[in-house]
Amino acid sequence: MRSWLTTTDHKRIALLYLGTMTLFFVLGGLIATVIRLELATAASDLVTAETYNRLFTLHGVIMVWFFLIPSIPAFLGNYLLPLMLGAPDLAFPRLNLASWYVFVAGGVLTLSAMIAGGIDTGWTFYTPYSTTFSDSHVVLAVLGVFLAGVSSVFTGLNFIVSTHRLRAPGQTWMRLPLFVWSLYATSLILVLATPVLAMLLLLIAVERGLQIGIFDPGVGGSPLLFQHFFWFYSHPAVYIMILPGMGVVSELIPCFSRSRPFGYGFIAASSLAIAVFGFLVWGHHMFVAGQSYFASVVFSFLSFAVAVPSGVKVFSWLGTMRRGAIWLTTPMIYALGFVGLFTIGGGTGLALAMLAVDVHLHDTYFVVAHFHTIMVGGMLMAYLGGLHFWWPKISGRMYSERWGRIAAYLLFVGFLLTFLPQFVLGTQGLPRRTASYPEEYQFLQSLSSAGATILALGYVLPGVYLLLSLVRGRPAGDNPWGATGLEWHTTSPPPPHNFAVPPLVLVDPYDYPRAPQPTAEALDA
Amino acid sequence: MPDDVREPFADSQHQRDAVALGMWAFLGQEVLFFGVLFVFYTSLRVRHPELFAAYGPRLDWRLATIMTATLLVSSFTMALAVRFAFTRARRALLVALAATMALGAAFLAMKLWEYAHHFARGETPFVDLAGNGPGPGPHSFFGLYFVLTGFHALHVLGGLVVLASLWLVAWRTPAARLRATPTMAVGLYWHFVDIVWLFLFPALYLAARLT
Amino acid sequence: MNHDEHDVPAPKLGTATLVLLALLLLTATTVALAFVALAPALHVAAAMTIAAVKALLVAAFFMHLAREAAATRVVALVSVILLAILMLLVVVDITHLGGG
Amino acid sequence: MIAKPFDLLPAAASTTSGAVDLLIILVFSIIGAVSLGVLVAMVVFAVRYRRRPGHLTGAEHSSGVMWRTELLWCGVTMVVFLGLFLLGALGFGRIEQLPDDGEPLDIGVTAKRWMWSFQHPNGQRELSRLHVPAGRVVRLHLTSEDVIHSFYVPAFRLKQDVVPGWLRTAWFRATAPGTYALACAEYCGSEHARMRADIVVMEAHNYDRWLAQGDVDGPPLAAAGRRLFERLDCGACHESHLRRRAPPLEGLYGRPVALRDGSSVIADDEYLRRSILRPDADVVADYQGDVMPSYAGLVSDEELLLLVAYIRSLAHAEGVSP
Repeated sequence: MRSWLTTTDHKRIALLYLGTMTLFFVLGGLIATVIRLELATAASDLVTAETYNRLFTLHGVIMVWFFLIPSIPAFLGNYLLPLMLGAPDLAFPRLNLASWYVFVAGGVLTLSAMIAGGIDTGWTFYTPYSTTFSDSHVVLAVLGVFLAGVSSVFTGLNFIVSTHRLRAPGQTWMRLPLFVWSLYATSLILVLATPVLAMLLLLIAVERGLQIGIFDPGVGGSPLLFQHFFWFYSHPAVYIMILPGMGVVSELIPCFSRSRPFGYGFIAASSLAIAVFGFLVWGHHMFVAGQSYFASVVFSFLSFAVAVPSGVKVFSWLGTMRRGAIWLTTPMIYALGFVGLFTIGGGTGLALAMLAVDVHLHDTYFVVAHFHTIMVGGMLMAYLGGLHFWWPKISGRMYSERWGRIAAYLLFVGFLLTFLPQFVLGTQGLPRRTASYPEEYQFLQSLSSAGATILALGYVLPGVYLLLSLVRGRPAGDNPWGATGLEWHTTSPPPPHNFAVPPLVLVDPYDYPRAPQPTAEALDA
Repeated sequence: MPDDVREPFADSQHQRDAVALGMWAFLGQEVLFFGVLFVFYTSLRVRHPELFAAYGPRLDWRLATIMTATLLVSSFTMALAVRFAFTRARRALLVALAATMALGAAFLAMKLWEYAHHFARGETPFVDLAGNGPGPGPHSFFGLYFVLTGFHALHVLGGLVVLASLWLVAWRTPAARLRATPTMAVGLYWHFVDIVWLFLFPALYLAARLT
Repeated sequence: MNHDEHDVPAPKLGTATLVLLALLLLTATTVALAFVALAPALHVAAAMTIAAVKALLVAAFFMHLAREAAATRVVALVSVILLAILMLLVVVDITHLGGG
Repeated sequence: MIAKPFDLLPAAASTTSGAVDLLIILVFSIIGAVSLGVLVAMVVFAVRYRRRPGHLTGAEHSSGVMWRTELLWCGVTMVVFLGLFLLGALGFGRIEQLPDDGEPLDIGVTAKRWMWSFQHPNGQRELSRLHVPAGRVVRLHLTSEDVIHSFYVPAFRLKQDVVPGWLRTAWFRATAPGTYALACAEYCGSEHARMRADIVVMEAHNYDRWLAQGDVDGPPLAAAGRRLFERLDCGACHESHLRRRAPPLEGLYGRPVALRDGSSVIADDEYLRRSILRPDADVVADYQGDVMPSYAGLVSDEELLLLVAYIRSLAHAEGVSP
């Protein structure tokens, strides 16, 4: 046990992150099910309005900062980046362990805020409600999220330095796997956006704790200034959540189409473009908040510009599949689910970027459905796809393919039934974050709650058969999927220093025409 | 003799470059961390310029000039310390680090004296926030002043703690096995904290004259 | 490996002293300038340029940025550009409608 | 109200709703087409190019084809997005721009934690219910007394955040009589979900009759503003012809004002409010006297509404020569 808590091996730290994040995901998921049960009926009959407000706030805080942001970078990224770079470990192993401890400290603080009575400000902490009018444990939760931010900055630092300084001999930038490209773009955002959130959270604590007027309008402060700062972090933060998912899908689709990625340079460049443009569009959250007309038009234009690289990625994935040899394994089903639902999520984002349309749809269930489509439909599918794809490499064992496919299809259907009704609720004008709602929205809400139960079941399945595979799964061998990444050239699970002899990279990372045939077929359950 | 090389690096130069890149990425992040405070300053200044005209002169620009000079000299001694670390001049390193710490401590002492002075004159940032605040006033300006200089002072304090631990390690390690890279990293951090003050100084202390 | 000049990331005593004197001189100028009657915009511009020059001096010489690898310089530059973007757009919003 | 659960949009009931609905239908159909196209393409590829004995590896992509197709869909997406952006921005301009035909009906809206209170020009106050005539432009003067709320009427496709400390204006022109739901769209605390009100749109003549026999408990807005103007003795500077020591207020509202720093600004609600709270913010160009003391903290948001209403009522009085 002590060796695990003081390890500097990036693989063990990744597994520590996996365990902690899964606990937070389960907690966030349970809160979500209670919210959906409450919303199945029009009145606040399961929980009171105050409790409901605390529930949706905690669901937001836990899911955003303690699951979505760290999920792929801190688990898959920590485990795979050194392997994909042919390096024994990340640049600063001890900083990596420190990031996990800070993450756990942040989690403990946030949980203690929850136990002490929870917070009811929404994960956005809008002022002057959060600083002056809320009577919940804001300072405690704010410090918890601050520590989670610090932890993600440490991870970002590690990835940037490792990608620059620890690439294998012969591995030029254009020979990097696309997953490494997306991790690099993500860590640029992690390092450059999180400090704005960190300072903002401290300012909330200073204003609320020490009674120093900063954002309170009554004292010359400006709530809109708070919103500028919050969204300057939070929009790049949604790209922190989605870019690694795109990186995973850019690994899965070539592997299971048995062909090179279509437009490698375009996909890599679009990751960087999304990271850079992501910093310029935050104002589209404030179209109706009283932002000047001039600023709103500029932000609307830039928001459309940032959608172009995302479009390039989706079409490039389709190009990869064209005339490939498609092999519908569980990771591939999750990848295709990602592509489909990310297109819907991205499209509804465009609707919200249109100024006139946003006036009607802002702060309604349409927005709730939009970001859940991208987070649950996109990001979570990619995370599960990556989890199944690299599970043999991490555990050395194969999971049951049949159960994997059942869970994937179940999640896809459950997702559609849960969130498509919410799009219609939004256009009909139901504001978000409402504990009770008028009668006429009852039908669609109960439909959505039914879908949520399927989703909850769908998430339990992978937990079961993946853990079972640790005991009953067949040994997977070094390269069950016949993939071409450096991580498949070493044993599963890899030895402590990853490679017996540091690999030499002479060819591009997706040489599928000459890649070894997958051995997984013979192992099929 | 180069530093002893840690796990993933080929040689000490490779390791030094990596630490430099990591440190600069960390300082890039700090630029935005303090950047929020400077945007807050600009927002208050654009929306309530009369506050700066009214309460700017209350800040003692003479003391601030001395504090700026103190920090600049401490940056100078820190740069020398980094040079001595890499050339293994252990005694000179100890002296340079001690000088840097002394100047940093002097800066903090002046800062605390200034705070006490403001508190004594009732120029405090605290305000009754029961939602019906009395509108922008002295507490807004001094709120800005205390938050900006407060976060900077905390960073100076943090720097002093790290410098002290660096000094102890240098004291206990024979020149042969002394690692220079940590001194470089601490040096970068210390210079950055000085740069933040270079912008804080005109913004706050000369603000009154700038309206 | 001898300690050739290349791998010591700090200025020599001579350059360091020169840089320190320049910094102290610039501090004196910015204080003196503050008492000259100028239009407010000019005052702010002068103060900020002097502060920027001092910051560049510290970064280039004391922090050895002048001879660092390209990637390091890019990271430093990007963070300053992002801060400028945030500052610019917040100020534009405030002046247009008093919103920010 | 929503007749059937599957109606995509609530019945349009304001002049700008029609244009917004068209944009919504347009962008939804584009999203639908692209998403369907992607789903169909994936299914077709998965079946047609499925991996089977004899077809185990994918074909190579020629770089010429790759470059052309990548640049093609970059171009296509840019053009489509530019179009959507322009339509959105133009529509937004129309929503922001107050139509200038006829005299708008000015309603003071105050959002307080968990209720909406309205004030008609004649001083009539209403709580959680607002009567307005159909076919006439209603201009809303929105203030909040505590946290950020949001004035959202789905039927009018209208939403405007109400930020404490700032005076926001919004407008609508209802087309069909009826009762339309108003909801608070910005989370504002425990009763946020119940912070709703009804906008009752009536025929013009019914509205006049309702207004006449309605219990006019408060004196007309402008008259109340006048009394406050006198109580605060604003006239001492702004009005007396002999000791004129302040810019005249007659004929001021809505006209451009030249400022001392060379710029000029329209004398709208926000300008008047800012000048009362912070007189030195926009000092009038040709005015030499010392600047008026700030009234921040002395005048509540409600009273500011009354003062602004009074100055607005002076818009048509001929200016007394300074």
